[in-house]
Amino acid sequence: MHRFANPARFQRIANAVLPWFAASTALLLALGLYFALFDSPADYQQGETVRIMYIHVPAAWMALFVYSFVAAASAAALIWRHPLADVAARSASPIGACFTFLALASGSLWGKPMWGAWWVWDARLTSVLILFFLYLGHIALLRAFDDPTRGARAAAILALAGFVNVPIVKFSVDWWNTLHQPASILRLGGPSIDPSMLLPLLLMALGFTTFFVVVLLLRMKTELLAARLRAAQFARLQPAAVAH
Amino acid sequence: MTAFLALVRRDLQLAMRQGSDAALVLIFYLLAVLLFPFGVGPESNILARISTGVLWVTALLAALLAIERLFVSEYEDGSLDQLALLPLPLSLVVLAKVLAHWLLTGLPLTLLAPFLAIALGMDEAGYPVLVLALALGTPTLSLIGGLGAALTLGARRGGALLALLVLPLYIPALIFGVAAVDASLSGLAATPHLAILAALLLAAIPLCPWATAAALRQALE
Amino acid sequence: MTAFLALVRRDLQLAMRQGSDAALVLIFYLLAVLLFPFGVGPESNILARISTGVLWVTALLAALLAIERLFVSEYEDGSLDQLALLPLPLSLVVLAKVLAHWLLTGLPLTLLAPFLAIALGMDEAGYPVLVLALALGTPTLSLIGGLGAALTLGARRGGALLALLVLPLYIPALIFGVAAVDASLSGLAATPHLAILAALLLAAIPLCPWATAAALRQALE
Amino acid sequence: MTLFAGHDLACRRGERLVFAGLSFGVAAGAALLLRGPNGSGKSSLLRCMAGLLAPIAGTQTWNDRPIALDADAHRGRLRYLGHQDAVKPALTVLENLALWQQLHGLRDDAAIGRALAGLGLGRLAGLPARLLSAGQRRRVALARLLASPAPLWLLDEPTTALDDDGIACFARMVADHRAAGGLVVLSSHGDPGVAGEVLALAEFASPPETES
Amino acid sequence: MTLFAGHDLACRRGERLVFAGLSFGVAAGAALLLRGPNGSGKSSLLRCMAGLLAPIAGTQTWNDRPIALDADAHRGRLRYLGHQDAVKPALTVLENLALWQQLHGLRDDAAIGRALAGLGLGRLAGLPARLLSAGQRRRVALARLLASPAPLWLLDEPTTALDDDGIACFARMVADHRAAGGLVVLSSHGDPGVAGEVLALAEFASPPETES
Ligand code: HEM
Ligand SMILES: Nc1ncnc2c1ncn2[C@@H]1O[C@H](COP(=O)(O)OP(=O)(O)OP(=O)(O)O)[C@@H](O)[C@H]1O
Ligand SMILES: Nc1ncnc2c1ncn2[C@@H]1O[C@H](COP(=O)(O)OP(=O)(O)OP(=O)(O)O)[C@@H](O)[C@H]1O
Ligand SMILES: [Mg+2]
Ligand SMILES: [Mg+2]
Repeated sequence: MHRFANPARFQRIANAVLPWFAASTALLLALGLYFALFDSPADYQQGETVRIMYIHVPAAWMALFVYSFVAAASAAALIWRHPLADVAARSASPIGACFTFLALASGSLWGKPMWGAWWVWDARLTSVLILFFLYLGHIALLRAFDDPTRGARAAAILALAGFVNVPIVKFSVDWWNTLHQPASILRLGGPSIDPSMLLPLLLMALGFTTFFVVVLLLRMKTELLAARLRAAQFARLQPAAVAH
Repeated sequence: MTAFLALVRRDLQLAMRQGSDAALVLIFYLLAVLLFPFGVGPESNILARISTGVLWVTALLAALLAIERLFVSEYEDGSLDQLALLPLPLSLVVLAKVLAHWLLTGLPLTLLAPFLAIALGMDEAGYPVLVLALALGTPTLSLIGGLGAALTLGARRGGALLALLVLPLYIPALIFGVAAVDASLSGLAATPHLAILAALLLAAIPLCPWATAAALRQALE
Repeated sequence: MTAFLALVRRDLQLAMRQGSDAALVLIFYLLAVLLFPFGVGPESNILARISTGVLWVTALLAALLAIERLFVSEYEDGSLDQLALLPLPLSLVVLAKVLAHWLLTGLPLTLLAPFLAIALGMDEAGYPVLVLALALGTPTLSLIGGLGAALTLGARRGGALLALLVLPLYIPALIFGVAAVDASLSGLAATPHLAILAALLLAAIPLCPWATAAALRQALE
Repeated sequence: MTLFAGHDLACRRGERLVFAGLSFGVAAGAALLLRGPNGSGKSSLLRCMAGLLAPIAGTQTWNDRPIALDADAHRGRLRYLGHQDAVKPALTVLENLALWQQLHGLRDDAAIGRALAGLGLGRLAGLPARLLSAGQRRRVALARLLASPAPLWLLDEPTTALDDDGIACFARMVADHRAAGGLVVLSSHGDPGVAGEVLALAEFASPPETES
Repeated sequence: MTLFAGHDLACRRGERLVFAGLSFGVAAGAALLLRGPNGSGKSSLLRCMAGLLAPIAGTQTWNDRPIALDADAHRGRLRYLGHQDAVKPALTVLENLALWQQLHGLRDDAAIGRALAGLGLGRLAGLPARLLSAGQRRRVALARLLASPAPLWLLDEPTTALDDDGIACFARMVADHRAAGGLVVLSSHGDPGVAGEVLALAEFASPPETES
């Protein structure tokens, strides 16, 4: 009976938490950027370019995190057929695509000075590119059907199938010898990075996360409104039967 | 089991009857590969150098070209309803159709490859591994492509959407397939790469048909 | 004439409605080209060497992938009967559909090519000729592909075989297209090759729609 | 006086001679009902009349002028409805009608409105045709006849999948068309709700031994 | 006693709630006729019964056992015939029947012979289905029911495009099937030549305001 469940409760909760998340996003990003740009040392070998890291790394993390979120929501949608799960997945994937693009862009910006090339065909970079295309495919598939519920289910299946790529992205640096450097924070045995860089990095990462939550909730709200609108149109257009 | 074989036979029979796109695929493969001598020019060393990549990428694209129609005609003439209502699980039906499709496209393509390799002047040392790698890789391509075909079934846009969904998933097979051949060409052991290809296939055989069946079910709703 | 334009508009509208074909073909083209670095390896000089061939082969495939369905859906839902009964000659109907198809695939593909050429590290000198050659070549591909699509319609074995005979007609366009770009890359005059491409197109514009119309009538009998 | 007539037509499909020595005539305002068992050649005959299928013998005339002489004009004055509906799933009902109108070089929203009303599609006008049921889709196909009018209607089992209300609508539109001097040739198995001269195709069936 | 039953089923297509609170029951040897205007949900209900479409509410039972518990068994005991014939144009009539028989794990040429005879397809057995007329193709689809038998028949407008003779054949095969204790659910607008309990879908149509 999920299909009859009306999402009013979700709306209420969302409205309640939204302002808090919005505020903390602003705060975290402001602090993070301050530390990142002014109050953290330049790297002894990378110089000022190291500051790209404070965008690049959180973006990359979010790219992976959001895809995992989409996959989880898709699984929920397929198993319990709860409409909110569909809405969540549909709303999240474009955000994830943006984060992925940000990681790609900042990465190649960083690559020019570090590796002397905008782009190299190494495992990490490649797998992230695949991740980006998976996001695009998900979005395209969602919109490829007249009947939104069908698009949602097809996209959900794709999201689950594509999840295999996430561990590949994460561990590509360890499995293949890549130009790209291995995990130095999210790794067994604790972070191996100077605290003065770790603090702003974590602040930015947190900020990105709350930012994601805010945008997600907003998109979900609009999605639900759009669904209401469509339903209303159908109720007007679609008679119970043609006979009058 | 008899039903499974009957399905495979049916698809082969249908393909034979209506001169299927199988031949089309081979022609395209031939065309695409033989074009490169024009594109790259006579220096045989460069041709030989890129031969592996060319053979694999064109194989990928050819496989993609063929798989798109896998379920469409079944879907449009109502056969898919009937197939979904067979006593045997839908994932087996899918497996049978994919198998038939591979026999019609992937297999001939694999067998054609070494001759094209000659045309591109690849070193003989690479042929056996090339064939082996393709034999291990193309079934995976068919399985993944089948999933894509099911997902885009009844979608407003077929082919290109399918490409967007499937090509990224093809890339791992491509990477290791090429690596295997290149390894053998440079006298290294190809087995680790071949092993990974085999692993991919073993993973795909249960997973893809299952996901494909799910996709088909929702397409029929 | 208004009907002709209405037909073109209709096909564009259908494509747009059906989730913007053009965008997806572009993505497909992008993906297909990006596969080659995986296959051939990142050495930029080699990529640059084969870039012309790569861009043309993938263009061919993109054209093929998209054209194959040109008449199928019309045929299966009975629209083709209606189109054949329009007051204007069937060959014009064909021309309109092919034109719409080219606007949706060939044109964007032509415009995207130079950017992919950058990605493959092709020498700037080649860009203008590349675009010109594609602009002259892709319409021919669409026209020939349309003929092939019409011949395969109705799934008669003979039709499929004929289509196989048609496909090789792609070769001249490809050879001269590639030749033109390579000429400009090596500082030679590309005009003769471009002239031949133009000639091919001029020959195809009257011939293909006429033959295609005949094939369609065949399929409708 | 007879407007549209055929003189001992013969038609073959594949290797099989479907009918031979068939003649017919339809006057302005008249209707011709094709009847016959499955495979007797109703669809084939209608396709011959439409010029989609070339009869292997015989001639058809419009005002005693062979239609072969001016195929374009003939195509311009007929509307054909086959077993399939030729309705584009991606377009809305309205767009489907407007589209064929334009392709016939017309542009008349009033006619479309009348067509929708005439077949009880008014409230479905904005829906993508893909969401329609079998009968609803058939109604759209029929509405096309009203949206882009022509004197000669060739209808192959027009009432397939129609409910009683739909058949009533169809009967009404045929009556109006005939009242306005239009010609109707239709095939049907059940009762299409149209009275008219009956042409039994079984009579012209080729003797069994000629069958493939 | 009721063999096949449904208890207040609700079904949605796309965004639209087609019917709700629908219950039915069919006993062995009985027939259930689905009637209703175009778009009232006959096809949808039949697809629910076949398990192709998941109802969003309600349960269906076979011998008081929910079919959801054992989908495979349910699929094994039903034969579904939709608006489309699922006849492969490239294969001959005979091959089409044999094929589906094998896919159902059977191999019984006698049954095929009976099926062909039962629908008057004997002389067409060797023809590629591509060459068949609409009604002939429909007959092949019906013959499939006889070639690979099963207790429960779900037929969506089975008599579409059939001539009187065809309808007679159909009536006969349904009668035999019921005499053998089979169940039949069919939708139709005209008279399918089958007597049985009538289920009018219009009654269960969802009032607009309840639509999602
Ligand atoms: C387009 C090019 C690039 C892409 C797609 C990319 C992608 C990624 C991804 C996905 C991560 C997350 C890894 C994880 O969560 O374990 C990451 C982390 C990181 N990337 Fe990049 N990267 C790129 C270029 C670069 C460059 C040029 C540098 C600098 C030399 C760089 C330095 C880092 C660092 C330091 C981390 C953090 C690793 C950690 O501490 O876990 N990346 N990158
Ligand atoms: N694939 C679909 N997606 C969304 N809605 C659909 C789909 N198919 C049908 N519908 C809608 O569901 C309703 C019921 O359709 P259905 O085909 O069951 O009607 P029906 O009783 O079979 O009509 P007919 O007698 O014309 O066959 C229709 O109003 C139609 O608009
Ligand atoms: N495309 C075709 N090629 C060859 N033979 C055909 C073709 N279509 C139909 N036939 C044959 O021509 C005969 C007449 O077909 P037609 O469709 O005209 O019959 P019909 O009267 O319309 O039958 P129905 O009432 O079933 O629609 C049939 O016996 C069929 O076998
Ligand atoms: Mg007919
Ligand atoms: Mg129906």
